[in-house]
Amino acid sequence: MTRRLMEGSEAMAEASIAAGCRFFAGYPMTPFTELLESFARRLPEAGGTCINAESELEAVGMAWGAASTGARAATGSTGQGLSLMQESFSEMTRAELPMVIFNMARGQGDYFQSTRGGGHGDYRHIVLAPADTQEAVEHTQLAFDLSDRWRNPVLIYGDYLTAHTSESVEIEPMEFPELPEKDWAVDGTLGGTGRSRTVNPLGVDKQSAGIDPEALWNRLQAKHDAIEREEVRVETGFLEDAEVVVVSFGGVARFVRHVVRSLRQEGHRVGFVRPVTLWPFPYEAVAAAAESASRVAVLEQNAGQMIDDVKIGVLGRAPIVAIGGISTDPSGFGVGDILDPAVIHERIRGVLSDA
Amino acid sequence: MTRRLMEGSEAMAEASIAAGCRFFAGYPMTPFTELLESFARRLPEAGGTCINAESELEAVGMAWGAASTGARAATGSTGQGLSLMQESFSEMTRAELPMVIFNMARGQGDYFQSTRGGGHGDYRHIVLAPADTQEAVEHTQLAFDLSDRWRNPVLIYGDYLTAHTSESVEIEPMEFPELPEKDWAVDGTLGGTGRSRTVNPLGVDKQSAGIDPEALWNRLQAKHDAIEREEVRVETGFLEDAEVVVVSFGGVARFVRHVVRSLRQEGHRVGFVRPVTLWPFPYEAVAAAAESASRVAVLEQNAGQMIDDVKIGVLGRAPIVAIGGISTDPSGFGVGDILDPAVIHERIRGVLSDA
Amino acid sequence: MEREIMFTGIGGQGVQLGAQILGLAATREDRHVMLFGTYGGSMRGGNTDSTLVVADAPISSPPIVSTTWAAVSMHHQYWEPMRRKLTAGSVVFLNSTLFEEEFDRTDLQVIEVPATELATEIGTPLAGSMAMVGAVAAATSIVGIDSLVQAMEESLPGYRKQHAADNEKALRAGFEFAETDVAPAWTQREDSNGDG
Amino acid sequence: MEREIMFTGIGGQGVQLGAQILGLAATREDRHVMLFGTYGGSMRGGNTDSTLVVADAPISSPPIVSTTWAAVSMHHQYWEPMRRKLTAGSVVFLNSTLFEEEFDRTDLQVIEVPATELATEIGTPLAGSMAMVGAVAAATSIVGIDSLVQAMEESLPGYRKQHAADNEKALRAGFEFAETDVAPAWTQREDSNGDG
Amino acid sequence: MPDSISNTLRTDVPPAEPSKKVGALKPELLLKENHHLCPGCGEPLVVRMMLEALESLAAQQRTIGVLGIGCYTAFGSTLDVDLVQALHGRAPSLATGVKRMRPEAMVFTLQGDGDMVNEGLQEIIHTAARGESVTCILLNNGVFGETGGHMTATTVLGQRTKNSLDGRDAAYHGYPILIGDLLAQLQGTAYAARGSVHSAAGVASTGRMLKRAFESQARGEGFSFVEVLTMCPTGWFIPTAKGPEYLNEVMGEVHVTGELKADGVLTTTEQLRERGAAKD
Amino acid sequence: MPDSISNTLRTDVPPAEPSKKVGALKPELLLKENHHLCPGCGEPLVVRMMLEALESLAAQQRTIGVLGIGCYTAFGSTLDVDLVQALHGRAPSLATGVKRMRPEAMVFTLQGDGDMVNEGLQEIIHTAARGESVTCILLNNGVFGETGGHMTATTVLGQRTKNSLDGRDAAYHGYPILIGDLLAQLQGTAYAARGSVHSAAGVASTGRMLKRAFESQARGEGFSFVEVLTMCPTGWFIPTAKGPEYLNEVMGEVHVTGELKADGVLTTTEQLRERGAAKD
Amino acid sequence: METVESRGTVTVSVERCKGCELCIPACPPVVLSMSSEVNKLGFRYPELSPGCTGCRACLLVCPDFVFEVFRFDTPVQHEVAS
Amino acid sequence: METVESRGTVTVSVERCKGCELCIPACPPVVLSMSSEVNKLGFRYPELSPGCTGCRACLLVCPDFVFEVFRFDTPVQHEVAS
Ligand SMILES: Cc1ncc(C[n+]2csc(CCOP(=O)(O)OP(=O)(O)O)c2C)c(N)n1
Ligand SMILES: Cc1ncc(C[n+]2csc(CCOP(=O)(O)OP(=O)(O)O)c2C)c(N)n1
Ligand code: SF4
Ligand code: SF4
Ligand code: SF4
Ligand code: SF4
Repeated sequence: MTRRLMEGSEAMAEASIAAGCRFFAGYPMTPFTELLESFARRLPEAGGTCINAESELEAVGMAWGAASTGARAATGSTGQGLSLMQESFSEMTRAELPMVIFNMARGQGDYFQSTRGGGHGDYRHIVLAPADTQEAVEHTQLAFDLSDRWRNPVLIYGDYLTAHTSESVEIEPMEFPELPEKDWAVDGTLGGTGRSRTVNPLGVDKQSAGIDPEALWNRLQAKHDAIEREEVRVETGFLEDAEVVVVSFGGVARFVRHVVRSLRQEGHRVGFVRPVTLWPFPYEAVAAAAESASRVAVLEQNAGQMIDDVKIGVLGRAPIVAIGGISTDPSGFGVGDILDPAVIHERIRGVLSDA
Repeated sequence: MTRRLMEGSEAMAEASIAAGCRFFAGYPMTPFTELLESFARRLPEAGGTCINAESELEAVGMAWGAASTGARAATGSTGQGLSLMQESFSEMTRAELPMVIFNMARGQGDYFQSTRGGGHGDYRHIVLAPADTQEAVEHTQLAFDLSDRWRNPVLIYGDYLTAHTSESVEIEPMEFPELPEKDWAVDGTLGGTGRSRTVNPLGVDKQSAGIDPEALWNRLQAKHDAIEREEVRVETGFLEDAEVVVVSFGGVARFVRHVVRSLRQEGHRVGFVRPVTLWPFPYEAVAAAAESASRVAVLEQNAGQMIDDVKIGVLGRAPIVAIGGISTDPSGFGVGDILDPAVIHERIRGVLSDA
Repeated sequence: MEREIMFTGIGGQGVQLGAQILGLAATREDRHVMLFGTYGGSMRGGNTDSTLVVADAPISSPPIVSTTWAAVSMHHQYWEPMRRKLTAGSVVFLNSTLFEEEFDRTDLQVIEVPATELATEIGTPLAGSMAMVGAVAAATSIVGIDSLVQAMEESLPGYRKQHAADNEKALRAGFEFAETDVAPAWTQREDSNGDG
Repeated sequence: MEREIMFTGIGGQGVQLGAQILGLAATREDRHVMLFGTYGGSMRGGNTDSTLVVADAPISSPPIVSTTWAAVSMHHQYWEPMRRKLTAGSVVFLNSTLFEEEFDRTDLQVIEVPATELATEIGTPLAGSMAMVGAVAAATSIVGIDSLVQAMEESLPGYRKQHAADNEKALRAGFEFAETDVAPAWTQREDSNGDG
Repeated sequence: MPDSISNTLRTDVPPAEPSKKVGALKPELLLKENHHLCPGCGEPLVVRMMLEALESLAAQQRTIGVLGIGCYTAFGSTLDVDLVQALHGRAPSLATGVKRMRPEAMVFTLQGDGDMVNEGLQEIIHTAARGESVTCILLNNGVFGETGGHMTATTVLGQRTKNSLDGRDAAYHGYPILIGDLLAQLQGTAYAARGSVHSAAGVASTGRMLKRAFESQARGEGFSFVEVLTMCPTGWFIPTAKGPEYLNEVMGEVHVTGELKADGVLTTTEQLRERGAAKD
Repeated sequence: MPDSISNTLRTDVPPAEPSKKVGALKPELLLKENHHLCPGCGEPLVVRMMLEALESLAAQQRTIGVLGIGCYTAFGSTLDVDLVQALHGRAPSLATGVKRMRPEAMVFTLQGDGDMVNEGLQEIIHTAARGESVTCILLNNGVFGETGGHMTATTVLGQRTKNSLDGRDAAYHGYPILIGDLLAQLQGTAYAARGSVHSAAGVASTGRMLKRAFESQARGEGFSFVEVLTMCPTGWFIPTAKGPEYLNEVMGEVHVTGELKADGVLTTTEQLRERGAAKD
Repeated sequence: METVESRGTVTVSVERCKGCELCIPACPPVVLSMSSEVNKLGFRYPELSPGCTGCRACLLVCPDFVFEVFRFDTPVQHEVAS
Repeated sequence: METVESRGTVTVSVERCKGCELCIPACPPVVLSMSSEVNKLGFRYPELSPGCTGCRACLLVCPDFVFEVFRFDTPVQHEVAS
């Protein structure tokens, strides 16, 4: 395959199919719509199924059913739609179902929801936040792998930019180490043998007298800890002698990277930390960067959410300044004033001059 | 009114009615069910309406509609049901609607959802976490007041214990300073005058060309900051010379308070901080307590959620130890092993001996 | 003085109602009362238990206790967790009609009440918990039988009022059966102070 | 060299399609391309704009830019935000059939194209953006007309293929109308390197 | 075409000759006539008829509307009645809460087919079954207009949408729901009708249905419902001028217009179709 | 009562006399016979008939069930077929995903009326409209059993529940939904029937309906649906022994049993009632 | 004394019976009746008198899977007090 | 020359017209036709020829609230080229 000019949405759908995704269900909502359209067009050609679900609740249910059979399945939405799916996300995680969730967000206001789980109870998704189209392609494939590997939903935090920017990309199926067999998946063949299976979020097993939450929980907690140890991903740049460290993620980080590069060219001692996984969060990388910095600036397109994680990472080592803010564009799609290199340039300059 | 033996659920419904609540809608779920039953029985007698909504989504919608007319309205649920309502909670907060939400939780695993908003976007509820039945009565009334005062949903974080413990309580309507008039509420009378009203989460006003997110957001953000300044509530005990400070909330804090008292009687230097409001979180009280302590222990009935806020409060001043854990009782209702004074006694002793 | 009485049994055996009636009766007698029940998922057939604390002063205990002064078991199923809360001298009431397990602790005061049998004799085997509560009242004097009967009548929801007569019979049958004051709850009856 | 061209207009005027065709044509000519569009809530009638970056090497710019080399305005509505991104020397293409505002900046190179009129003459007023893109190609040589026509044909979804002929006419009409190379995009045409 | 066509008359000012205005630019209850909906969209026509029905019932100062999320939501800033903006699909529940607290008000919802029959199917059915005294108005164009013309639960077989480009296929996409029929047969429903704005007569008749629905609500008879078929040339990917014809021939064949429940009489779409066929 | 009654026979062991077992303790596909459902509950009867229908179709090793949340969920640990546990109301969507990925499997859902007609009404209707090739089984006891006997969307007028203690009142609580009728009329539905377990004959006939539904699924005809009226003496607050009578006389009068759609013929509940009345 | 013929018989898993009594009216020849004793769960349970036809009605209506039903190869006669 | 009678007339808010053409076939006497010019939004708009009856059809079908309709007290006669 060679590089093609492709919209982010289309590229993510193609990457999913390359990763073996065979089921998708979704309900239109800007800027998620084009992802759904791409799946609707391409999945049947690839021998899969894409259902134009009648609502997000139904979409996530369908994907849950499909994933239960062992198929690589995905769903997604935007804002409101993701909120509606939270009940399912919570319980699906307890059921240890692999699933890829595309959050094509309007801005970055869903950080808490994505990283802490917006639903009831204790659960986490692995969250990948690509910064550009090529990375979205790689993250998509990685997501399917991680999801199967950990038997845990993986969420891709995209946004209007990720969805709608067309760039030249290359979609090659990526190689991953071998995965465990999906012996838990239902195919109907074990009925009547006494070994029939259950995909169950309640922790009820066949022949059990009821819920065994302790066993279930210990397993989930151990997995949670292992993911926190093994799956942290982070990108850093220009940190060596940085006085100011800028922390940002996703589409916004692409702007920050660009601006920091030009500030360096202007001779400013500024660097960046970009969490690639939002959960597990790169606390150590943030702590290390803060060690020698005189200020940590957090640029996120929301009212201040990731800043909590930055605080937990920095733990008082350096003052933290919020230089982001919610997206106030009238379309409501999260393409507000912040997304302007000149604005970001100015805000970082502000922190530099205070530092 | 004199003291009566009343189940927590019933007491909260009575307190709501005493506070002027005239609308409730809900869908049964343990341990929320009895609250719904109490409203269903008592509201019509008090001239109000209680609808046995056909689902939680419909319940929150009905309450939204009722609140839009200026009526004091409430809804609630448990776990799954609350998750389903997150889309509405998010947008209702943007629409600046007063609303009281009863989260009769199974355990304390909904801390993140309650304090950070489980839905999309940036929003917060004021969260009150009563520790016993009498306090539940007071918090309920306070919730209606705060909700109207700030035009913001207020969530009461209850649990199985709050719902199902019967105690002798007294329900007297509480006095609060006067509230602003609800001139934003729709009653239908201003149609055709050019001054008709809109209760709108999108930030669209009559005659406007579209969304004005900046104005909306500045208002919301200012309110958010004011609430953080003015509405922090916290209970502390035995902190003076405490080597170990135990942080816990809600029904669990009642056990901690009891156990700390008995540990003090045994001569141990232990004290407690109990956030009464979970948002705004009493960061300063936690920081102050940590200043002189050699250890901060966090006892919450979940996999570790409030501990994030404790970390943000303590900011490295003292080591933090998690001594809680999820509730592993087979009923799934959040009444697990931790809820035992002897168990808590032992866990705090463990921290004391390390300190 | 705080007296913890824990009840356990199978859902449907009337465990919650029994504890509630006892608590309400104690309230009528101006005691301080705290009552907390749990039950499993489905309506009947699962485990169910209830913790009642009755005191002559405001209660400091949380609603779940680590040790109990008395325990009432309507059935040996789900009895295990309760056993751990018994301390030397705890009073144990067993529904001897159904309780079938070995009972090897000698440091306890065990009172056997054929509660289901007593109720079956009246014609309503499901009123066993009433008979048991009657027996508890007799053996401990924690409340009087009249308060108990009144509390039972108050507790029945409208659609169950028809059971009142049989329940009263069962309460009284249990009260008659048990030996009076073999495990007194109160060292001496204090008059309720203004706090009640 | 990175050339930013921003398009703006009213939804329904073909702004997105115009930018897309130009981008696709540039891709065909082995340029590096990045394209990003936004539009308001409802399908048509709201604001819409698109940012196209075409370069002869991998692009470093993020998809939203602070300054633009060229701007294309199909209508004066929603033109305001774009105005701020113009720097001295920026090239501005105005749809003179509809653009009605005062234009007082003398530091810009303004090219007026009666795009809607050209399209109306062909009989499809809504193909104005095609005429405009044709004119941009002529004036800047950023892409050739043949790439443009091919790109247009590729871009039309199946259910709109019937518009291809009219669109081509409009592209060519615009191309004919504008003076060739008055605002050249590339100082000199470099051959695409292996990276393209 | 008569050749008088070349004699264009002035239409920029009211006539100089003595005359009576028989049709106003816009309903009184609309704050301004401008809107951003697409050329040829049928939704504004329903907004007009609805407001005129409310005016004719002198309900201006006792009306509360609840808006769904779709293209018509844009009227939120120009409808001069008290409004509550609902989330996608949730309007009937909000209307329920509003009505219970303001029983004297005329309460309506305005929703698209995506809003009502996809995302909010459950809410509309439960609200109808509950016999809630509100009037729900469906703008049925068989597509999600706002997101760009995707299939909804009312899209008819063979209809081309953005995600059924070769036409809706029963085997893959399932069958359309005749929502009016489902609602009409619920005991809580007092009035149900299906109109269409593909022609002036259709618009006028839609106006009468809306008025009857509001009258029914005023009499407290129960739930009332008016479905209106509306053009969405954008979402159908056809020239705007072809909208009415397409509406009538494609959607109208399946979602047949007429009163489905009135004065206690239930009429199924099947029966309406037979009557129509009989008339042909 | 014949006086033979005093002559109690041994029933603890199979008979010594030569005999044939004609009724097994439990279906083969049930791992154990014990369960915690209440005395007199009707739900286990449907579980039995469903499993026996699957056995009779030799579908043991190609069946995937999706369970809703209600009292019957307890069978999740004893049904010996592959299972997916859904959340309350969501089973039909899960079943859709399962079936699309395992088209060769016999896919069913088991749901209560609270699950299907309250929380999940939208899902079941969309699944039926889509003509999804799954069999959905409704255990309709007119109450939320598991939470303690509250009114659902199928509770009949006058029925006493925990939150309609004086009986369901149309003016305050609205009307029951005849879910079978709604589903039967959707084009995607191939088979729909309503049975009852209030008597041995009812149980047997329910078994036949379940078998026909599965057969229809096996033939790929579309969506199939069996509603079964079941006793919930606990939620109805009546003595267990009165369950069947109450079921028949209170619920059965409204939710009339019979086939609602079979072999392309649609029969409304109204028609079933008339037929029943005619027979009387 | 008189003779009653049983064409079938049943087994009853007494200890699992929850005493719902559904089987009693379901039995067409009315040969089931509730015990006066209770089982270990505290419930009365059905007892069988002669005259069973092996019709399976009890099995069909028993929610607790208590019955097995047998049909005799040749009917069995019981002598009963009249 | 011939005479055409108008019983009514309309005003057209040309600048708000979006050129959808719905009014053209809706007009029973067919006295509306699309302009050859475009308005400031770039759309053609309806023009009126003699013969309007004041029936309101155009107003009813116009989604952009472009028309007002008047009925003359006495019909107006226009001379038109035949
Ligand atoms: C929960 C949720 N999902 C999706 C959307 C995105 N959305 C906005 S409008 C719309 C379609 C509306 O279609 P319809 O109701 O038919 O109205 P129309 O636009 O055709 O008038 C959708 C899917 C949303 N706002 N909320
Ligand atoms: C979203 C959600 N809301 C509420 C509940 C609580 N809940 C569990 S079972 C149940 C009632 C089930 O009733 P039904 O479906 O009729 O089945 P039954 O118990 O009568 O068999 C409810 C409301 C839940 N589990 N999830
Ligand atoms: S997309 Fe369709 S429904 Fe929306 S405004 Fe345009 S024509 Fe109307
Ligand atoms: S098999 Fe028939 S006859 Fe025999 S006991 Fe059972 S119901 Fe009665
Ligand atoms: S039907 Fe079954 S559970 Fe009920 S009494 Fe008879 S044997 Fe016992
Ligand atoms: S009022 Fe009637 S006759 Fe006159 S222009 Fe309009 S549609 Fe034509």
